[in-house]
Amino acid sequence: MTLAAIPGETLARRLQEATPDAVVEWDDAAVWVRPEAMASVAAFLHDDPDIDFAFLNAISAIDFVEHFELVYHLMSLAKEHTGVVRSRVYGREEPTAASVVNVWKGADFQEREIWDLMGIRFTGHPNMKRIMLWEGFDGHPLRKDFL
Amino acid sequence: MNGCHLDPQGALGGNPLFALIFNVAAYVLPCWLAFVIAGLVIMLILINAVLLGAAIVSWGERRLLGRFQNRVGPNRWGPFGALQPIADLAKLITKEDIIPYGADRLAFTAVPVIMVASLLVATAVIPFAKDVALVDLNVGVLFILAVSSLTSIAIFTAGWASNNRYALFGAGRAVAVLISYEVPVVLSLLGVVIVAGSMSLGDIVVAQAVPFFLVQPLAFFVFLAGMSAELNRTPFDVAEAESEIIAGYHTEYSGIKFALIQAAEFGGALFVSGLIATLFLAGWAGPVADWLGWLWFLIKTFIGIFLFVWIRSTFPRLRLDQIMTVCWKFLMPLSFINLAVVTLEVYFLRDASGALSTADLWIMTAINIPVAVVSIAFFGWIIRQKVRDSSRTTAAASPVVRGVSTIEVG
Amino acid sequence: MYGLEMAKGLLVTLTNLARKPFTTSYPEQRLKQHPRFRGEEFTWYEERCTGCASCAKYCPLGIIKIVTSPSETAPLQGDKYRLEVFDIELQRCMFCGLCVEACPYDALFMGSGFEEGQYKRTDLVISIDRLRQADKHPSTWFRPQLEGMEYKPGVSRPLGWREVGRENWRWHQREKAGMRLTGGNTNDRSAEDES
Amino acid sequence: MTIRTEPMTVNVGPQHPSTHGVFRVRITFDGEDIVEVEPVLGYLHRGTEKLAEERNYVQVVTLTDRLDYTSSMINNQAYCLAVEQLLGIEPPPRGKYLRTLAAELQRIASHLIAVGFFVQELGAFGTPLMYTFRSRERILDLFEMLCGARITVSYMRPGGVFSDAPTDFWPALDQFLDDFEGELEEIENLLLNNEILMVRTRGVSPLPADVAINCSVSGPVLRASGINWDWRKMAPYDAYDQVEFDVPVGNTGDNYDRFWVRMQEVRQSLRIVRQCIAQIEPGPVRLELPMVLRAEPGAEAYGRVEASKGELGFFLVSDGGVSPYRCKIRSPSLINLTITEHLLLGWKLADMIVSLGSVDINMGEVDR
Repeated sequence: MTLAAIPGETLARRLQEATPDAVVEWDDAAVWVRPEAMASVAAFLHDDPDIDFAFLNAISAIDFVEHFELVYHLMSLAKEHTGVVRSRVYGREEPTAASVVNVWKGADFQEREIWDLMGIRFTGHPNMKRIMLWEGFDGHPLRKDFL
Repeated sequence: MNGCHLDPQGALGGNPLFALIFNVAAYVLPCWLAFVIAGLVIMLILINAVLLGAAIVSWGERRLLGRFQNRVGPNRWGPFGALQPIADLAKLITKEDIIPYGADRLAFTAVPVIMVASLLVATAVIPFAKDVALVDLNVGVLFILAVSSLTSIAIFTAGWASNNRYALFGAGRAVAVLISYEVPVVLSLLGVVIVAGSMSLGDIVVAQAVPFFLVQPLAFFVFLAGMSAELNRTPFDVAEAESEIIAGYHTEYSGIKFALIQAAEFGGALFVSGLIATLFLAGWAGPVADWLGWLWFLIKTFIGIFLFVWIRSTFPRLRLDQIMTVCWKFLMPLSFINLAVVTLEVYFLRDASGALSTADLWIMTAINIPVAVVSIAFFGWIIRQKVRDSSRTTAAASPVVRGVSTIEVG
Repeated sequence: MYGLEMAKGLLVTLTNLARKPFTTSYPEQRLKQHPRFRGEEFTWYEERCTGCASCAKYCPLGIIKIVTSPSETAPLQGDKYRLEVFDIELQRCMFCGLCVEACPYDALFMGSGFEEGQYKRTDLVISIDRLRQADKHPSTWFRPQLEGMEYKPGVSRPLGWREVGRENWRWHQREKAGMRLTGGNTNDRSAEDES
Repeated sequence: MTIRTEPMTVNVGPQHPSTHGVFRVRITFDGEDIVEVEPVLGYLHRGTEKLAEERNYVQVVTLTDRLDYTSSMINNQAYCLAVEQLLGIEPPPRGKYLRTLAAELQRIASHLIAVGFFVQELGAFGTPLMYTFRSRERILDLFEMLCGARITVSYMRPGGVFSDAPTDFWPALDQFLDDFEGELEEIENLLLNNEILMVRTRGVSPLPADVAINCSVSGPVLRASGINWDWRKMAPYDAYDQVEFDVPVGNTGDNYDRFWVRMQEVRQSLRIVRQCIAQIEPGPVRLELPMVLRAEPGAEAYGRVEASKGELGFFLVSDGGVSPYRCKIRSPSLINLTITEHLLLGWKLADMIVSLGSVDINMGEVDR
C-alpha cells in the first residue's frame, strides 16, 4: 500500500473555487500559488473535508537564483493521501511569503530556519527570529550567492 | 600514677581507650594536661577513622555500583582500585579552589566545615564494639538527632551562598526533605527507645536480645526510608539530582571544599549504616565472642551500605512533591502505627520492674511482622492513588489547533 | 501490585551483581576487531599505485594530496607516474573509506589501527615516506579478495603488493585495468573460482 | 501572611548533564513550576545542507551519518532512497533486505539509547543505561562486521549497500538475537512496570492527538499520542512490504506512553530482523552504477523513512550536475521540538528533563 498523491490539477481546481487568484499554475505533481496567498491556501487545504491536509510534512526552500521556491509537502492522515503545494518568491533583497504557522504549528521552526538560512521572511509568524545562527549574522548561508 | 584519677561515672570515664591514654600521659604530665592530651588523641583517632571509613565507602560504593551495573568500577589505582580515594583526594586538593563571583565568601567556606564537623560529632556516640564509644551519652539518640540536623542548615547555607540558581533549587529541596523526614525518623526511633528503655546507644544494643528489625519491622522500614532521604540517596535524591539540577547545593564547590562535602556524604552513609546496625541489627552483639564485637559491627554496617547501594543502583528518583507525599501520607502513619502498637505491647508485656524478657520480644515480633505487612500494603495502596495524582499547576498554553483530525484514536 | 515490580527490579540488579562485567579494560584487554574495521592509518602499495589520484578526487573532504611527475624508471608502463607527494591529513579524515572504494588498482587500503593520537597536528599528516615504510596490514574493507583469503589484519602476516590485488577476477580479465570500479557483482564469490 | 516570590529564569543547557547534547532551553520558573519556555538551538549547526550541495551523490552519504549519530543506518537509508527516487532506480532484493535489516538493528540501538537516557533522567543512577548500552554494544559490533565502523557507518550507497555481509556476520547475528531476548527481558523487568517510573511518568506531559498532528510531530511521539501512523506501513520502502510487524500505539501521549511505545518497537524490530534473516536470498547487493552519479536536470525527489525519531525526509533537487542542487533534510528531531512548550508549561522542573528525554531528540539532527 502506498499513499495516493493528489494531482496538482485537482488541487488547483479546488483552490480556484475557494481562493481565487491564488493559483499560478500546476502540473502533475504540484500546484503553484502566490506566496502572499499561502496563509489562506493553507487554511483551506487544512479545513476542507475532502483534502484534509492536517499534517505538514516539510517546508523546503530552494534558491533558483532568479527566484526562490517554497515547497510544502502535505498529507492527510485520515484520507491517506499526500499533496505538494509550491510557491515562487521573487526578489533577493527582502523576499516574503505568508506564514502558515497559524494553520500548522509544525511550520514554526521550519519557517524560522528558512528565514535564517535562506532569507525568506514570513509575514504573520509570531517569532520571526534566526534559529540556527545568531542574530546579527551577515547573510543567509543556503543562498547560492553565499560563499 | 601521680595521684590523677578518672571519674568512672564521667562522660569519658567509661571509655577504656581514653582511660589508658590518660593514665599513660598522667605519668609525666599534670592531670588537666593529661586529660586534654588524651581527649585530643582519641579525637584524632576517631576523626581519622571516620574519614578513612568515608574514603573506603566511596571506593566500595563505586566498585559495588559498578558490579551492579555489570561493569568494573574504578580499577586503576592499587589492587582492585583501592587507592582510588587517595588519587581523588590528591587531585581535589591540588585543584584550584574557586569561590564564585557574588558568593558569600564566609558562608560559602563555612559549609564544608560544618558538614564534616556535624558528622564527626555525631559519630562520637556510636559504640563500635563493646564499651568502645568515644562517649556513651545517656541521651545518645537525642544527641545524634540534634547534631545531624545541623546538616540541613549547612546545606541551605551552601545553596544560598553559592549565588547559583541550581544550588538554590537544590538547597530548597534538601531543606524541605530533611525537615519533613526528621519527623517520621524521630517517631520510629521513639519506638526503639520505648522498647529498649534507654536513650543510650550502648543500652539499646544490650536490650536487643532479639534484633529490633524483627521486633519493629515498621520502625526499621521507616528509619531506612527516612535515612535514605536524609542522606539524599535514591529514590529520594532530589537535592542533588544531577539530571535535573546539576549537583544541587554543591554545584559551585570545587577542590578541597568539594572533597570535604563528599567526605561528609560518604561518611554520612557510613554513619547511618552504623546507626542502623546499632539501633536495629544489635550493633556489636554477635553470635559468638564479645571481643569480636568490632567485626560484627563492621559486617552489619556493610549490610547497611550494601542495602543503600543496591537501592541506589535500581530505582529512579521520585519527584519532590511525591517525596513529600511519601513522607507525610505513608511514612508518618506507619511510624504512628508502630509507636502505638509498640507502646501497647510494652505496657502489657513488661514485668514489674518495667523490663522486657527475650520471650516478650519474640511475642512482639510475632505480632509486629503481620502488622507491618498489612499496614505497608494498606498505605501503599492508598499512596498509589495519591502519588499519581500530580495535577499541573497552571494551564498550558495550547498551540494553535485548527479542528481535530478525523483519524481514529486508540 | 504495589512494590512487587520494584522487588523484581531489585532482583534484576542482584543477578547482575554476580555476572561478569561486560566492559573491556582497554589498554590491557582489547575488543575483538573485525577484519573489515576501517582503521586509521592507511595501507598503501606504491607498486600498485599509478598516481591517478582517484582517491584524492573522491575524498569528501579533499584531504589527500598527490603530486606526481612522469616516471623515467618505468616508461614502458605508460600510465605509471612517479609519486612525489602522497599526504593524507588524518586530523580531518573521517574514515568513510570512499578513497579505498575509488581506487581502481587496489593500491590503497584502510588500515587496522586506531591509536593515532599525536601531540601536534602536523604529526597527524601521513606522509608518503610513512606510507612506504609502514607494515602492510590492510583492512579487508571493500576488498573482497582479502576477505576471500580470510585475511586478518591484526593477526596475519603483512601482505606484499602481489597478494592484495584482484587480478584473477573475472571483471579484470573482461575489462582493462584502470576502469572505474563499480562495486556490485564484485562481491560475487563465484567469480573467484573462474580465474 | 503572603510570601513575596519572584520568577527565576534559568538557562538549562547548552551545558547541562541531561539536555541530549547541546540543547538549550531558557526556562522561567515560579518556584519549581515552569511558566515560560524558550528553546534556543544552533549550537551544533554544521551546515550539512550546504555541504551536500558541494559533494557528489555518494559522498553525501558520509554526511548523513553525522545527522542523527545514534541512527546513522537509517539516515543512510533515507538519503539513498531519495537518490534512487531521483535517478529512477531500484536496488536488488538482497540489497533491500540488508538495508532493512541494518535499519532495524539501528532502530533497536537508537531506542535502547532513548530508553536508557530517559530512565537516567528519571534519576536511576546509570544502571538501566548500562544495561541498554550492553546490548547496543553488541549491535555496534555487528555494524563493525557489516561495514567496518560502529557509529559513522556509511554502509549504504545509492543502488544498494556497499558490500555484502561477511560470512561470519550471520552466526554473530543469530547469537545476538538469542542473547538479546534475555537482555531485553531483563530491561523490561527492571523498567517496564516499575512503580516509581510509573508514578513519575504516567499522566505527565500528555500530548493530545490533535496537537501532535498540528505540530507535525512524527515517529514514536506521534504514535504514543494514539495515532497509528508508521511510514514503514503507510508507504513501505525497501523490504518492509515483505515483512510482518505491528505498530504499537499509545493512548494519552504522556511520558510513559512514549517510553512504552519505544520498548514495544524494539520487540517489533526484532521480529522484522528475524523475518529478514529467514527471507534473504543470495544475489547482488548493489546496482552497477558509475561512481559519479548524475540525475536529470530539474528532477526532484522526496525520500522519506520512518527513522527512530520520526519521519526523516530528504528533498533532493537536481540541476543535472554531479551533486544535488538542493538537499533539504526534514529532520524529525527539529520538528518534534515544536511541542516543547506544550509539554513543559505548567509542569515541574523535575518533569521538564524527563519530558524532553521522552521526545528523544538528537542535536546532530536538530541543528544539522
